[in-house]
Amino acid sequence: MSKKECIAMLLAGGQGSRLGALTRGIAKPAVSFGGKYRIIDFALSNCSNSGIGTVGVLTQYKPYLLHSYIGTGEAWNLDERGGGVSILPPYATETGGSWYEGTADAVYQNIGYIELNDPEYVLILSGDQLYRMDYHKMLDSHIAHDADLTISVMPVAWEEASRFGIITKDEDDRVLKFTEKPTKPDSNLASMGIYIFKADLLLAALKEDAIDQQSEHDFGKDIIPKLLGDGKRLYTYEFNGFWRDVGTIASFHETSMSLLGEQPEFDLYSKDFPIMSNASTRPPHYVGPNGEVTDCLIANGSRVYGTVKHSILSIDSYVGERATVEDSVLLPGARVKDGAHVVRAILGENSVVEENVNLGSVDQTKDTAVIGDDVVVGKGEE
Amino acid sequence: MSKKECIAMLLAGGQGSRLGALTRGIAKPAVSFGGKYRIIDFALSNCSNSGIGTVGVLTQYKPYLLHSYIGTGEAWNLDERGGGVSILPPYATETGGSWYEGTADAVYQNIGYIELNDPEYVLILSGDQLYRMDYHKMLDSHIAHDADLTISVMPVAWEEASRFGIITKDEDDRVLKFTEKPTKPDSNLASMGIYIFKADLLLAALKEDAIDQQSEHDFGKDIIPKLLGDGKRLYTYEFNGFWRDVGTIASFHETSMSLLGEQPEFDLYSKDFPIMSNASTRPPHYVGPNGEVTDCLIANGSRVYGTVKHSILSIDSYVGERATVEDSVLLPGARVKDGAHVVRAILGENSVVEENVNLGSVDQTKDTAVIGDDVVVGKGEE
Amino acid sequence: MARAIGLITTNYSTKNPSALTEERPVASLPYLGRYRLIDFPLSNMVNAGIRTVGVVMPYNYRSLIDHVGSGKDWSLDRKNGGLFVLPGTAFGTSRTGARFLLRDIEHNKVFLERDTAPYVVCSASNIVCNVDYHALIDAHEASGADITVLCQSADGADEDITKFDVNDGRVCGVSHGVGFGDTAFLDCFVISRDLLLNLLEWFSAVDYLDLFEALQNDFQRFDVRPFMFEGYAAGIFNVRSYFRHSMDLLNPSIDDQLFMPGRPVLTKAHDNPPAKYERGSHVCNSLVSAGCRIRGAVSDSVLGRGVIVESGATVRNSIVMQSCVIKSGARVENAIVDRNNVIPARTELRGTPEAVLVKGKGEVTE
Amino acid sequence: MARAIGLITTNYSTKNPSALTEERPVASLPYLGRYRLIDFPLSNMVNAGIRTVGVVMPYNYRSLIDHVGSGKDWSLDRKNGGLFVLPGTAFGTSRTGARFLLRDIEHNKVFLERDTAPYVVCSASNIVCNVDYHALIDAHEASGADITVLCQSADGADEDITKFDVNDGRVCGVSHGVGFGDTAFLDCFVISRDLLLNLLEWFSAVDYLDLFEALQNDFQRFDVRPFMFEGYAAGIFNVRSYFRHSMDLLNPSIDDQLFMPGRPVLTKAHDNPPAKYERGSHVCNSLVSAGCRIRGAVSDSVLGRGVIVESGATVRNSIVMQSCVIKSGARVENAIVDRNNVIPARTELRGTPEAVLVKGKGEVTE
Repeated sequence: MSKKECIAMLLAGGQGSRLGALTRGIAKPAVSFGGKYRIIDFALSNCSNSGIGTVGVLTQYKPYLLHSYIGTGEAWNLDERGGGVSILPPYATETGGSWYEGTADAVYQNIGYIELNDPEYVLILSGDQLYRMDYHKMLDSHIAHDADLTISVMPVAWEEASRFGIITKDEDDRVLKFTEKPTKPDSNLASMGIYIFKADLLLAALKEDAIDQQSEHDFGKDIIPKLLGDGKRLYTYEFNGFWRDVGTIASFHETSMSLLGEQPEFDLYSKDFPIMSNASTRPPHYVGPNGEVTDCLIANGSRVYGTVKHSILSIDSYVGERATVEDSVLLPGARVKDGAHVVRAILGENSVVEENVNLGSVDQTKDTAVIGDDVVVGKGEE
Repeated sequence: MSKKECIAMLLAGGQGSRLGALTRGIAKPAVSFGGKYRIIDFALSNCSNSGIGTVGVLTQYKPYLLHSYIGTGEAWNLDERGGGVSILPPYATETGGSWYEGTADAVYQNIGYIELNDPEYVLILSGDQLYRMDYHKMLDSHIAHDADLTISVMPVAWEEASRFGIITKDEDDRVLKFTEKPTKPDSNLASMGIYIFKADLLLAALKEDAIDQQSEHDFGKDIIPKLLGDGKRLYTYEFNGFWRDVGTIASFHETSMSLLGEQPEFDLYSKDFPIMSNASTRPPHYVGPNGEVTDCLIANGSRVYGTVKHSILSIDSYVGERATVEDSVLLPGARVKDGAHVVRAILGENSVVEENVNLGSVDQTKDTAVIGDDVVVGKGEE
Repeated sequence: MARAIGLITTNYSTKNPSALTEERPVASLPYLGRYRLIDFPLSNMVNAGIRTVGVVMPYNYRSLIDHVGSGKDWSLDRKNGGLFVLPGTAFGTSRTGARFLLRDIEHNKVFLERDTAPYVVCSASNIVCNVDYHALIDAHEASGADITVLCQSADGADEDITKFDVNDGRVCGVSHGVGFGDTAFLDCFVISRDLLLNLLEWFSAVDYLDLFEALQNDFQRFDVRPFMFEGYAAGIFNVRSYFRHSMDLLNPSIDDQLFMPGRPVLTKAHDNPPAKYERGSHVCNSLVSAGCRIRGAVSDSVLGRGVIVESGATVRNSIVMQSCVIKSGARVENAIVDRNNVIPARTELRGTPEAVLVKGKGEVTE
Repeated sequence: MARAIGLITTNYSTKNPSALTEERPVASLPYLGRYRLIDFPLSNMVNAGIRTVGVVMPYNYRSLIDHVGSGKDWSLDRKNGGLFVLPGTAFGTSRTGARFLLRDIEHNKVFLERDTAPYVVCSASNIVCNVDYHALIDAHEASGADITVLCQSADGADEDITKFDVNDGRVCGVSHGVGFGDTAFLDCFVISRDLLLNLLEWFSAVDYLDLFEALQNDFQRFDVRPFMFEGYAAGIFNVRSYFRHSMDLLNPSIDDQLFMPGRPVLTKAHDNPPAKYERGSHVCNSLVSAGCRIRGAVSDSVLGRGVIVESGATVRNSIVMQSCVIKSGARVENAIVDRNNVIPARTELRGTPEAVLVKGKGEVTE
């Protein structure tokens, strides 16, 4: 792929309000995941592994941590001269500034960036999904179909279909119909929100959409139906691997747990397609003389003196003597002190569970317990 | 200086509308200057040369070029782990986003960045001034006075004084009076818009100012008078070197010309305090067999076949056979074709003066001619 | 602007070579799962704000340059300053004791001449410690000494450590080998850049000597003072001390002296996922690096990056380096297993606590 | 992912050494004011999207590693891949002709083994050209050849250039020295990584040979094809060719073949201000680098970074390298002046167009 054949626009502006306490201080793509990663690592690693060296990251909500985490992009090998990662926040022009109003509007406002790079194709991505995809293969399919727009799709359970944008296609994979959240789906192919556009077509569509008073400026709600109605060549690219949107506490917990076990659906250890991250430099973790660890992921800098089962301990976690942690996720710096018991919980960054506190419940009908970043849970506050 | 003793907040949001055609597509701090520099190079080099390794750059207006130019900050040796240059655009929070309204408001909105770095002192700078200053010396003076705020000042001609914020001080350099643009100045010490604050005092002052409905949220108009009124310890630091705000076409032209000559006021060649820049990689410039060059600065990649006098040719400039350029500034990529004559003009980036065209006038009463970026001046359009 | 530049020496051979140091200088010996010995002096310098560091290269510089690379991981890939690779002299490889060979420094004099910082902090690379060089330089400035040497009160006998005789706060003699309570040299000192350049000139006739050997008879003339360091310091001179000082770190209170928030030990970054413990694993009193996958039993051991311990395999009181695979049912005990080894199923690799077994590097298979 | 990795060789000596190559390998010879010869193969690789480049180091690697440093200026300071410094063998320094010494490549086999890219682009570093390696690799892929060698039709006799005998599009012989119209080797070729590794094994008994010497009798067995390059290429083998090919660049149409928008020649960045012409300067038909300050007369010359030509001084038909000062009234003509020389006032340094005078490096004074 030549350097500017295809650039990516990565939508990372979301607040992720359904993640509650985990996104109080940071944007959703910056939330810690899988012990040493942050959610945006997956999309950035996909870009890097797919040979897409120019990535615009559209940010808007509380961006400090995200900006400093992305830095130069070097952690993902995306620090090329004349390319690499560019942070694209809202900005002002002679006529004032405006905030991103929808996914399409965010890209529209950065048409200047696309024009500057002058690519043939533009890949639109979301920064808050977990999956491993070779976008280059999707691009090959896009080119082979001479498509105007290729939408990445995956089959979902029929009962789930009404939660997604659903696509009906013909046998040549051409899109016949696109319906956002249909009540009676006639297909179970769901759009993953990953698009490849011909660049000139995208620019034209965005400009047209921008002056449309009726539009909500959203790719799914506005741009795609419009292009379909105009008879453009829309094709699907079917993906069959692991894919998750960790948009809620429940899905965050469930997806975290799916990394565990003998044959996890998502293999962090694949060498061909590594997930890269901007990890801090911390020493190997230590398991103490009475430590007991089974079915876990444990990141550097952690110390385990108690018992940890079926859990994820992120960087610099601490589990004290006689403490137990089960079915839980400790985000970076979380501390479970001596004798405390934590089950089915997510502990935010640098949060503390004080000695002998019991937190969470094994009762699956109850919500997963969530402790926000920097929160200290003392006796009586469980 | 320990790493986070002092951080800098560099105000680079200005549109610079008085620079007209030169800032149509880019922010004022990104305007090319001195052959191979951009205006912001001077402030960034000062930070680097003063040992201030953490610099927040507050941007707002058309930031692409500025962002990509600043990049990782490596060009100014400001790409430290845990420090370096951070671009600080406006951003959104749970309650929505807002644009920077004044200099103080811009810093106020980035209190989070200051708190994150937790410095003892904060240096406030402007990204559109040309000077060479060791901020560390100013900081030493600030500490020696145990000042709450130190304002850098310089003596100006009395007849100019009413254009500036004017300070009256006592013999210990303590500020007695501060007046924005006084009609009858009682001092000729002008504020240069360079401040060092005690960090906690700054944060308190900004928070107080933010809720003040009467305030314009400007350091000069609001913050300084308020602190002075409150009896805080405000001191001056006197600077006596070269200092220019290139805010208008006339001052841009005049300041450019002041780099020329045997003993220019501003010496680009000082090795102790180098002006660094993110220069593109271009070969040495070429002077042709009939070229004639005198009293000029010429940057890499240029080609000169004609006659150039008392002018600045930026990167990749071109002056054709029999063409003449005098008292002019060619910004990067500007081309003066065969037989054209250019005098007292500023040619924007990649602009073209077609063959045999005459541009500009030696008449000092007329305005300096300005050609915008990418503009082509043909016969009959002069 | 900067107060000091750094100079790290690596161009000397070990007195007691082993399979571990056959193909690599001591400076690039893997340590504690993810580090190399040079990380410690390099991080100490960077943490003290030193941004110009020269590394005198050994003859077999491949592993060292592979590790330090561009200097990026230490923020030393800078436009000005940064990491300078300084060729060592061929002579260095034949000297075992000389950690600051004059000839090596003389050969790279231009590195010293080009800079303008007043001081040079020099360090060898086989003593592991996390030291605040700011305090060392402050002490040097305050005392007005010519040279300030980083020292520690010896906690036992060690024939490989340099001993300083100290009288009234000044060094008056130097010799090899320390006993309990002696002033042990941590192979690190600070000196003014000008004086170092002058010394190179004065001692040019004896440039085959170590700087402190050359100074031997000049302690009247030069004011050399010790700066006593109280924290953890571990000299790595042979397999025995390597093993012992690796195992030291199974004590978290010693870890805390090497790894602290304000002064991180920086090393080359890798993309290893967190360590994975499968059902049935049993791990205790061990340090485990990223990328490990453990189904077996591990105790009193240090595992490097990406080590795989299959089910039924046992690792006890051992150091297993990067990318080794301990196959099902295999047993590793009282051993040091260098990188890339595969220990076949149901085999044993056992030394004794007194005589640790060393298995040299395996073949790269990835 | 990446199609090719790069391998640059620098570990060979020049047949006709001069003051210019006394202390530096040809690869780090300054060229055209701001470049070093290695910039050209390095930039060609980077411009073709190659992000993993190994450089086989010469014995005297100081100037080379000073220049390439972290690889940052070529975007090669990468987390994965990037610039690899590969130690050359001591043997290489004694060979003059062998640009692709098997022993040097064999010695660094692990560099080739670790990667997964299908192809390797190999280049020496004394031929200046700006080539699209994409096209070279495309041609290699399309033809199915075992090795594709970058060649040019010779525009004159040159005893230092390798000549290929070509029959029906295939190389059938190799020898030293070309005449007008011969197929001249530009010391650059592409080969599959696997085949190169196999060749190293097959030729292990003759690893003191150059790859193409070793292939001499095997052109039936291996399909070696030339890829003809039409642009400007300049082989730098001695003072004469160095001077001539520097002066070539005073022709802007040749400049345009070396310096083009899409394929920049990347080099180490420096903070030199623009060149300054004072009143009274007279400069024609010359290339002038950043940081120069000119009061005197310069014609038909190339000036390196930061050269000062004082008033009344004259530089004619000469190459003056970085940081030289031509004092008032001095005269430099038909000469090559290496870095850091000060030519005293009212002195002359004159060669003839046929016998250019070479003045070796001066002392660093800054």
